[in-house]
Amino acid sequence: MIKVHYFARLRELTGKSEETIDKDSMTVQQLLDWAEEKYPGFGKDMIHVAINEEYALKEDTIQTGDVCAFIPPVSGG
Amino acid sequence: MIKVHYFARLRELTGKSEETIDKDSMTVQQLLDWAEEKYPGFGKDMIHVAINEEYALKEDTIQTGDVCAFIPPVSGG
Amino acid sequence: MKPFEIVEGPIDIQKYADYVLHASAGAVTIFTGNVREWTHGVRTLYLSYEAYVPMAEKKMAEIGAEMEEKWPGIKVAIVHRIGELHISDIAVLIAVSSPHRQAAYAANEYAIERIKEVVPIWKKEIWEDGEEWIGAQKKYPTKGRKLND
Amino acid sequence: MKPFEIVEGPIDIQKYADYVLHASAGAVTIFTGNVREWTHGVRTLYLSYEAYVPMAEKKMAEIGAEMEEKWPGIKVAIVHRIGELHISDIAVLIAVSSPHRQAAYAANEYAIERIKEVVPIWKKEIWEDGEEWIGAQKKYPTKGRKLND
Repeated sequence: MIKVHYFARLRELTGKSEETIDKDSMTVQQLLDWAEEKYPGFGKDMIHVAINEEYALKEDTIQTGDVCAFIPPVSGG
Repeated sequence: MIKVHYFARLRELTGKSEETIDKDSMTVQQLLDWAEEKYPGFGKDMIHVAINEEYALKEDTIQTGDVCAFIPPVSGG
Repeated sequence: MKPFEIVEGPIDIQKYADYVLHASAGAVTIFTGNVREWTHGVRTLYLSYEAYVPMAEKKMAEIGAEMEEKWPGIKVAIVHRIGELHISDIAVLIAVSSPHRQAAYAANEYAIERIKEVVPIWKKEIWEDGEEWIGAQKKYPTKGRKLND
Repeated sequence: MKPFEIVEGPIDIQKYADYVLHASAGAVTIFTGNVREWTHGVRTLYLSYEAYVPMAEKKMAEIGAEMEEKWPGIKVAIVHRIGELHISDIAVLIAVSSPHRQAAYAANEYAIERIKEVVPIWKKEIWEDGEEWIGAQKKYPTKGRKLND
Protein backbone atom coordinates (compact mmCIF):
# COMPACT_ATOMS: atom_id res chain seq x y z
CA MET A 1 0.00 0.00 0.00
CA ILE A 2 1.42 3.33 -1.09
CA LYS A 3 -0.22 6.61 -0.12
CA VAL A 4 -0.12 9.57 -2.49
CA HIS A 5 -1.03 13.23 -1.96
CA TYR A 6 -2.35 15.65 -4.57
CA PHE A 7 -1.98 19.41 -4.31
CA ALA A 8 -3.05 22.54 -6.15
CA ARG A 9 -3.82 21.91 -9.83
CA LEU A 10 -3.44 18.16 -9.35
CA ARG A 11 -5.91 18.14 -6.46
CA GLU A 12 -8.45 19.88 -8.64
CA LEU A 13 -7.70 17.64 -11.65
CA THR A 14 -8.03 14.39 -9.72
CA GLY A 15 -10.82 15.61 -7.50
CA LYS A 16 -9.07 14.27 -4.42
CA SER A 17 -6.40 15.19 -1.89
CA GLU A 18 -5.00 11.72 -1.46
CA GLU A 19 -5.50 8.10 -2.31
CA THR A 20 -3.92 4.72 -1.66
CA ILE A 21 -2.34 2.55 -4.33
CA ASP A 22 -2.45 -1.18 -3.75
CA LYS A 23 1.16 -1.97 -4.61
CA ASP A 24 4.14 -3.19 -2.60
CA SER A 25 6.80 -1.43 -4.62
CA MET A 26 7.20 0.79 -7.66
CA THR A 27 9.66 3.33 -8.98
CA VAL A 28 8.92 7.04 -9.05
CA GLN A 29 8.76 6.82 -12.85
CA GLN A 30 6.19 4.04 -12.61
CA LEU A 31 4.13 6.13 -10.18
CA LEU A 32 4.17 9.07 -12.58
CA ASP A 33 3.20 6.83 -15.50
CA TRP A 34 0.36 5.38 -13.43
CA ALA A 35 -0.92 8.86 -12.60
CA GLU A 36 -0.69 10.11 -16.18
CA GLU A 37 -2.67 7.12 -17.40
CA LYS A 38 -5.32 7.38 -14.71
CA TYR A 39 -5.66 11.18 -14.93
CA PRO A 40 -5.28 12.50 -18.48
CA GLY A 41 -3.56 15.90 -18.46
CA PHE A 42 -1.64 15.09 -15.29
CA GLY A 43 1.52 16.51 -16.86
CA LYS A 44 4.04 14.10 -15.35
CA ASP A 45 7.03 15.71 -17.09
CA MET A 46 6.68 18.84 -14.97
CA ILE A 47 6.01 17.08 -11.68
CA HIS A 48 8.38 16.00 -8.94
CA VAL A 49 7.60 13.27 -6.48
CA ALA A 50 8.38 13.41 -2.79
CA ILE A 51 8.79 10.19 -0.82
CA ASN A 52 8.27 10.67 2.88
CA GLU A 53 8.61 14.46 2.51
CA GLU A 54 11.86 14.37 0.54
CA TYR A 55 12.31 14.99 -3.18
CA ALA A 56 13.00 11.72 -5.03
CA LEU A 57 14.61 10.84 -8.35
CA LYS A 58 12.67 9.07 -11.08
CA GLU A 59 14.66 5.86 -10.55
CA ASP A 60 14.09 5.78 -6.77
CA THR A 61 11.96 2.96 -5.43
CA ILE A 62 8.81 3.48 -3.40
CA GLN A 63 8.03 0.79 -0.84
CA THR A 64 4.80 -0.20 0.80
CA GLY A 65 4.05 2.14 3.69
CA ASP A 66 5.75 5.11 2.05
CA VAL A 67 3.88 8.38 1.83
CA CYS A 68 4.31 10.09 -1.53
CA ALA A 69 3.29 13.45 -2.88
CA PHE A 70 3.12 14.83 -6.39
CA ILE A 71 4.82 18.23 -6.40
CA PRO A 72 3.88 20.44 -9.34
CA PRO A 73 6.05 23.53 -9.90
CA VAL A 74 6.02 25.46 -6.66
CA SER A 75 4.94 29.09 -6.45
CA GLY A 76 5.32 30.13 -2.84
CA GLY A 77 6.69 33.45 -1.74
CA MET B 1 25.92 87.72 14.07
CA ILE B 2 26.56 84.12 13.12
CA LYS B 3 25.16 81.28 15.18
CA VAL B 4 27.10 78.03 15.52
CA HIS B 5 26.08 74.64 16.90
CA TYR B 6 28.35 72.10 18.56
CA PHE B 7 27.58 68.39 18.72
CA ALA B 8 28.96 65.21 20.22
CA ARG B 9 32.70 65.43 20.95
CA LEU B 10 32.74 69.13 20.08
CA ARG B 11 29.88 69.88 22.46
CA GLU B 12 31.82 68.21 25.25
CA LEU B 13 35.11 69.90 24.25
CA THR B 14 33.64 73.40 24.11
CA GLY B 15 31.28 72.87 27.00
CA LYS B 16 28.41 74.37 25.04
CA SER B 17 25.76 73.44 22.47
CA GLU B 18 25.81 76.72 20.62
CA GLU B 19 27.14 80.24 20.65
CA THR B 20 26.95 83.41 18.61
CA ILE B 21 29.89 84.98 16.81
CA ASP B 22 29.84 88.71 16.39
CA LYS B 23 30.78 88.89 12.71
CA ASP B 24 28.95 89.94 9.58
CA SER B 25 30.68 87.61 7.22
CA MET B 26 33.40 84.96 7.16
CA THR B 27 34.36 81.95 5.09
CA VAL B 28 33.93 78.41 6.33
CA GLN B 29 37.72 78.11 6.52
CA GLN B 30 37.86 81.22 8.69
CA LEU B 31 35.18 79.79 10.95
CA LEU B 32 37.17 76.57 11.35
CA ASP B 33 40.36 78.51 12.07
CA TRP B 34 38.51 80.60 14.64
CA ALA B 35 37.21 77.46 16.39
CA GLU B 36 40.59 75.72 16.36
CA GLU B 37 42.22 78.74 17.94
CA LYS B 38 39.53 79.22 20.56
CA TYR B 39 39.22 75.52 21.41
CA PRO B 40 42.54 73.66 21.25
CA GLY B 41 42.06 70.12 20.03
CA PHE B 42 39.03 71.07 17.96
CA GLY B 43 40.39 69.05 15.04
CA LYS B 44 39.24 71.28 12.21
CA ASP B 45 40.73 69.06 9.51
CA MET B 46 38.18 66.32 10.20
CA ILE B 47 35.16 68.58 10.60
CA HIS B 48 32.60 69.69 8.07
CA VAL B 49 30.52 72.81 8.44
CA ALA B 50 26.85 73.09 7.61
CA ILE B 51 25.34 76.44 6.75
CA ASN B 52 21.58 76.56 7.28
CA GLU B 53 21.45 72.75 7.45
CA GLU B 54 23.41 72.12 4.25
CA TYR B 55 27.02 70.95 3.95
CA ALA B 56 29.27 73.78 2.84
CA LEU B 57 32.68 74.01 1.18
CA LYS B 58 35.64 75.62 2.90
CA GLU B 59 35.54 78.56 0.51
CA ASP B 60 31.82 79.23 0.99
CA THR B 61 30.87 82.46 2.71
CA ILE B 62 28.82 82.66 5.86
CA GLN B 63 26.66 85.78 6.25
CA THR B 64 25.17 87.39 9.27
CA GLY B 65 21.99 85.59 10.28
CA ASP B 66 23.19 82.22 9.02
CA VAL B 67 22.98 79.24 11.33
CA CYS B 68 26.08 77.07 11.16
CA ALA B 69 26.95 73.72 12.66
CA PHE B 70 30.24 71.92 13.07
CA ILE B 71 29.78 68.35 11.86
CA PRO B 72 32.41 65.92 13.13
CA PRO B 73 32.52 62.52 11.40
CA VAL B 74 29.04 61.05 11.64
CA SER B 75 28.35 57.67 13.19
CA GLY B 76 24.63 57.09 12.91
CA GLY B 77 23.09 53.78 11.99
CA MET C 1 5.44 29.94 17.30
CA LYS C 2 7.94 27.79 15.47
CA PRO C 3 10.87 29.43 13.68
CA PHE C 4 9.91 27.71 10.42
CA GLU C 5 6.20 27.44 10.06
CA ILE C 6 3.12 27.45 7.88
CA VAL C 7 0.25 29.43 9.37
CA GLU C 8 -3.36 30.01 8.42
CA GLY C 9 -3.89 33.46 9.92
CA PRO C 10 -2.31 36.89 9.68
CA ILE C 11 1.46 37.13 10.16
CA ASP C 12 2.62 39.42 12.97
CA ILE C 13 5.93 41.04 12.01
CA GLN C 14 6.90 41.91 15.57
CA LYS C 15 6.68 38.31 16.74
CA TYR C 16 9.34 37.15 14.29
CA ALA C 17 11.51 40.23 14.80
CA ASP C 18 11.49 39.49 18.53
CA TYR C 19 12.36 35.86 17.92
CA VAL C 20 15.55 36.54 15.95
CA LEU C 21 16.78 39.43 18.10
CA HIS C 22 19.39 38.73 20.79
CA ALA C 23 22.20 40.59 22.57
CA SER C 24 24.82 39.87 19.88
CA ALA C 25 22.60 40.96 16.99
CA GLY C 26 23.48 44.37 15.56
CA ALA C 27 21.18 44.12 12.55
CA VAL C 28 17.83 42.60 11.69
CA THR C 29 16.37 42.34 8.20
CA ILE C 30 12.75 41.47 7.64
CA PHE C 31 11.26 40.70 4.26
CA THR C 32 7.55 40.40 3.66
CA GLY C 33 5.96 39.27 0.41
CA ASN C 34 2.57 40.92 0.18
CA VAL C 35 -0.41 40.38 -2.08
CA ARG C 36 -0.25 42.98 -4.82
CA GLU C 37 -3.38 44.22 -6.51
CA TRP C 38 -1.97 44.97 -9.96
CA THR C 39 0.50 42.85 -11.90
CA HIS C 40 1.30 43.85 -15.46
CA GLY C 41 -2.08 45.51 -15.79
CA VAL C 42 -4.10 42.57 -14.47
CA ARG C 43 -6.04 43.08 -11.27
CA THR C 44 -5.79 40.39 -8.62
CA LEU C 45 -8.89 39.96 -6.46
CA TYR C 46 -7.26 37.60 -4.01
CA LEU C 47 -4.84 34.68 -3.79
CA SER C 48 -5.25 31.21 -2.47
CA TYR C 49 -2.17 29.43 -1.12
CA GLU C 50 -1.88 25.72 -0.48
CA ALA C 51 1.05 23.82 1.05
CA TYR C 52 2.22 20.33 1.74
CA VAL C 53 2.56 21.52 5.29
CA PRO C 54 4.98 19.07 6.98
CA MET C 55 7.31 19.00 3.99
CA ALA C 56 7.11 22.78 3.55
CA GLU C 57 8.11 23.36 7.19
CA LYS C 58 10.91 20.84 6.83
CA LYS C 59 12.21 22.53 3.65
CA MET C 60 12.06 25.97 5.27
CA ALA C 61 14.07 24.64 8.22
CA GLU C 62 16.60 23.21 5.75
CA ILE C 63 16.90 26.61 4.10
CA GLY C 64 17.49 28.10 7.55
CA ALA C 65 20.24 25.57 8.18
CA GLU C 66 21.85 26.34 4.82
CA MET C 67 21.80 30.03 5.72
CA GLU C 68 23.35 29.53 9.14
CA GLU C 69 26.12 27.53 7.53
CA LYS C 70 26.80 30.17 4.87
CA TRP C 71 26.54 33.11 7.29
CA PRO C 72 27.68 31.96 10.74
CA GLY C 73 26.15 33.86 13.63
CA ILE C 74 22.83 34.66 12.01
CA LYS C 75 19.46 33.62 13.43
CA VAL C 76 16.54 32.97 11.10
CA ALA C 77 12.76 32.64 11.11
CA ILE C 78 10.61 31.90 8.05
CA VAL C 79 6.82 31.79 8.01
CA HIS C 80 4.41 31.32 5.11
CA ARG C 81 0.68 31.79 5.28
CA ILE C 82 -1.80 29.59 3.42
CA GLY C 83 -5.48 29.90 2.64
CA GLU C 84 -7.23 32.88 1.13
CA LEU C 85 -5.15 36.07 1.15
CA HIS C 86 -6.33 39.53 0.19
CA ILE C 87 -4.60 42.65 -1.09
CA SER C 88 -1.66 43.70 1.14
CA ASP C 89 -1.81 40.56 3.29
CA ILE C 90 1.60 39.10 4.09
CA ALA C 91 2.11 35.75 2.34
CA VAL C 92 5.67 35.13 3.46
CA LEU C 93 7.98 36.67 6.05
CA ILE C 94 11.71 36.13 6.49
CA ALA C 95 13.48 37.54 9.55
CA VAL C 96 17.25 37.38 9.92
CA SER C 97 19.42 38.77 12.68
CA SER C 98 23.17 39.04 12.43
CA PRO C 99 26.05 40.69 14.25
CA HIS C 100 26.67 42.76 11.08
CA ARG C 101 24.30 44.09 8.49
CA GLN C 102 25.79 42.69 5.28
CA ALA C 103 25.03 39.10 6.27
CA ALA C 104 21.52 40.06 7.36
CA TYR C 105 20.71 41.44 3.91
CA ALA C 106 22.45 38.71 1.91
CA ALA C 107 21.02 35.83 3.91
CA ASN C 108 17.51 37.25 3.75
CA GLU C 109 17.59 37.59 -0.03
CA TYR C 110 19.03 34.08 -0.34
CA ALA C 111 16.09 32.74 1.67
CA ILE C 112 13.36 34.09 -0.59
CA GLU C 113 15.11 32.75 -3.70
CA ARG C 114 15.38 29.28 -2.14
CA ILE C 115 11.79 29.34 -0.91
CA LYS C 116 10.61 29.96 -4.45
CA GLU C 117 12.67 27.02 -5.66
CA VAL C 118 12.08 24.21 -3.21
CA VAL C 119 9.28 24.78 -0.71
CA PRO C 120 6.09 22.89 -1.66
CA ILE C 121 3.66 25.79 -1.62
CA TRP C 122 1.35 26.75 -4.45
CA LYS C 123 -0.43 29.95 -5.29
CA LYS C 124 -3.66 30.37 -7.19
CA GLU C 125 -4.41 33.83 -8.50
CA ILE C 126 -8.04 34.84 -8.71
CA TRP C 127 -8.79 37.67 -11.13
CA GLU C 128 -12.05 39.26 -12.15
CA ASP C 129 -12.23 37.03 -15.21
CA GLY C 130 -10.73 33.77 -14.04
CA GLU C 131 -8.25 31.98 -11.87
CA GLU C 132 -5.13 29.90 -12.30
CA TRP C 133 -2.54 27.98 -10.30
CA ILE C 134 0.76 29.75 -10.77
CA GLY C 135 3.88 27.77 -11.45
CA ALA C 136 6.96 27.69 -13.58
CA GLN C 137 5.69 25.08 -15.99
CA LYS C 138 5.56 25.80 -19.70
CA LYS C 139 1.83 25.31 -19.80
CA TYR C 140 1.21 28.64 -18.10
CA PRO C 141 3.30 31.05 -20.12
CA THR C 142 0.76 33.79 -20.75
CA LYS C 143 -0.37 34.18 -17.19
CA GLY C 144 2.52 32.57 -15.38
CA ARG C 145 3.42 35.46 -13.18
CA LYS C 146 4.91 35.30 -9.72
CA LEU C 147 4.06 37.34 -6.66
CA ASN C 148 7.40 38.97 -6.19
CA ASP C 149 9.16 38.54 -9.45
CA MET D 1 4.69 60.00 12.44
CA LYS D 2 6.80 61.53 9.70
CA PRO D 3 8.36 59.28 7.05
CA PHE D 4 11.83 60.68 7.82
CA GLU D 5 12.21 61.39 11.47
CA ILE D 6 14.38 61.49 14.55
CA VAL D 7 12.64 60.13 17.64
CA GLU D 8 13.51 59.95 21.32
CA GLY D 9 11.56 56.84 22.27
CA PRO D 10 11.33 53.21 21.17
CA ILE D 11 10.81 52.53 17.46
CA ASP D 12 7.70 50.50 16.58
CA ILE D 13 8.43 48.34 13.53
CA GLN D 14 4.78 47.83 12.62
CA LYS D 15 4.12 51.53 12.34
CA TYR D 16 6.68 52.01 9.58
CA ALA D 17 5.77 48.74 7.84
CA ASP D 18 2.19 49.98 7.70
CA TYR D 19 3.26 53.34 6.36
CA VAL D 20 5.12 51.97 3.32
CA LEU D 21 2.60 49.26 2.46
CA HIS D 22 0.03 49.93 -0.25
CA ALA D 23 -1.99 47.99 -2.82
CA SER D 24 0.75 47.97 -5.47
CA ALA D 25 3.48 46.81 -3.08
CA GLY D 26 4.44 43.16 -3.46
CA ALA D 27 7.46 43.30 -1.18
CA VAL D 28 8.52 45.15 1.95
CA THR D 29 12.02 45.13 3.44
CA ILE D 30 12.69 46.40 6.91
CA PHE D 31 16.15 46.90 8.35
CA THR D 32 16.78 47.62 11.99
CA GLY D 33 20.15 48.48 13.45
CA ASN D 34 20.17 47.29 17.05
CA VAL D 35 22.48 47.93 19.96
CA ARG D 36 24.85 44.97 20.19
CA GLU D 37 26.35 43.95 23.49
CA TRP D 38 29.67 42.58 22.25
CA THR D 39 31.88 44.05 19.56
CA HIS D 40 35.27 42.47 18.96
CA GLY D 41 35.37 41.25 22.55
CA VAL D 42 34.47 44.58 24.12
CA ARG D 43 31.25 44.79 26.07
CA THR D 44 28.97 47.75 25.41
CA LEU D 45 26.90 48.89 28.38
CA TYR D 46 24.78 51.32 26.39
CA LEU D 47 24.97 53.88 23.61
CA SER D 48 24.15 57.53 23.51
CA TYR D 49 23.04 59.04 20.21
CA GLU D 50 22.92 62.72 19.41
CA ALA D 51 21.66 64.40 16.23
CA TYR D 52 21.45 67.76 14.58
CA VAL D 53 17.75 67.06 14.35
CA PRO D 54 16.42 69.34 11.60
CA MET D 55 19.39 68.68 9.32
CA ALA D 56 19.29 64.94 10.04
CA GLU D 57 15.63 64.73 9.07
CA LYS D 58 16.32 66.77 5.96
CA LYS D 59 19.22 64.52 4.96
CA MET D 60 17.16 61.38 5.53
CA ALA D 61 14.42 62.80 3.33
CA GLU D 62 17.03 63.54 0.67
CA ILE D 63 18.21 59.94 0.85
CA GLY D 64 14.60 58.85 0.41
CA ALA D 65 14.30 61.06 -2.66
CA GLU D 66 17.53 59.61 -4.10
CA MET D 67 16.13 56.13 -3.57
CA GLU D 68 12.81 56.88 -5.22
CA GLU D 69 14.68 58.24 -8.20
CA LYS D 70 16.95 55.20 -8.49
CA TRP D 71 14.15 52.67 -7.89
CA PRO D 72 10.89 54.10 -9.20
CA GLY D 73 7.76 52.86 -7.49
CA ILE D 74 9.27 52.31 -4.06
CA LYS D 75 8.02 53.97 -0.90
CA VAL D 76 10.41 54.69 1.96
CA ALA D 77 10.47 55.52 5.65
CA ILE D 78 13.59 56.13 7.73
CA VAL D 79 13.67 56.74 11.47
CA HIS D 80 16.60 57.15 13.84
CA ARG D 81 16.39 57.20 17.59
CA ILE D 82 18.52 59.45 19.78
CA GLY D 83 19.26 59.53 23.48
CA GLU D 84 20.35 56.65 25.65
CA LEU D 85 19.89 53.23 24.02
CA HIS D 86 20.37 49.88 25.67
CA ILE D 87 21.20 46.41 24.40
CA SER D 88 18.85 45.29 21.58
CA ASP D 89 17.14 48.67 21.27
CA ILE D 90 16.53 49.75 17.69
CA ALA D 91 18.74 52.72 16.76
CA VAL D 92 17.71 53.00 13.12
CA LEU D 93 14.92 51.53 11.01
CA ILE D 94 14.56 51.62 7.23
CA ALA D 95 11.33 50.41 5.63
CA VAL D 96 10.99 50.10 1.86
CA SER D 97 8.05 48.81 -0.15
CA SER D 98 8.27 47.99 -3.81
CA PRO D 99 6.23 46.23 -6.48
CA HIS D 100 9.09 43.69 -6.77
CA ARG D 101 11.48 42.36 -4.21
CA GLN D 102 14.85 43.10 -5.81
CA ALA D 103 14.36 46.86 -5.56
CA ALA D 104 13.15 46.54 -1.96
CA TYR D 105 16.38 44.83 -0.92
CA ALA D 106 18.73 47.01 -2.97
CA ALA D 107 17.15 50.30 -1.97
CA ASN D 108 17.11 49.36 1.70
CA GLU D 109 20.81 48.50 1.72
CA TYR D 110 21.59 51.70 -0.17
CA ALA D 111 19.78 53.68 2.53
CA ILE D 112 21.85 52.44 5.45
CA GLU D 113 25.11 53.08 3.58
CA ARG D 114 24.04 56.65 2.82
CA ILE D 115 22.81 57.26 6.37
CA LYS D 116 26.23 56.32 7.69
CA GLU D 117 27.84 58.77 5.27
CA VAL D 118 25.79 61.93 5.42
CA VAL D 119 23.25 62.10 8.24
CA PRO D 120 24.45 64.26 11.16
CA ILE D 121 24.02 61.73 13.95
CA TRP D 122 26.71 60.71 16.41
CA LYS D 123 27.10 57.72 18.61
CA LYS D 124 28.93 57.48 21.89
CA GLU D 125 29.73 54.01 23.15
CA ILE D 126 29.83 53.51 26.87
CA TRP D 127 31.82 50.50 28.05
CA GLU D 128 32.64 49.24 31.51
CA ASP D 129 35.98 51.04 31.44
CA GLY D 130 35.25 54.17 29.48
CA GLU D 131 33.34 55.91 26.74
CA GLU D 132 34.04 57.45 23.38
CA TRP D 133 32.34 59.26 20.53
CA ILE D 134 32.54 57.00 17.51
CA GLY D 135 33.48 58.42 14.16
CA ALA D 136 35.58 57.79 11.13
CA GLN D 137 38.32 60.20 12.08
CA LYS D 138 41.91 59.03 12.32
CA LYS D 139 42.10 60.02 15.96
CA TYR D 140 40.01 57.08 17.06
CA PRO D 141 41.67 54.14 15.34
CA THR D 142 41.95 51.74 18.22
CA LYS D 143 38.40 51.99 19.39
CA GLY D 144 36.78 53.39 16.27
CA ARG D 145 34.16 50.72 15.80
CA LYS D 146 30.75 51.17 14.27
CA LEU D 147 27.44 49.70 15.31
CA ASN D 148 26.74 47.69 12.19
CA ASP D 149 30.04 47.47 10.44
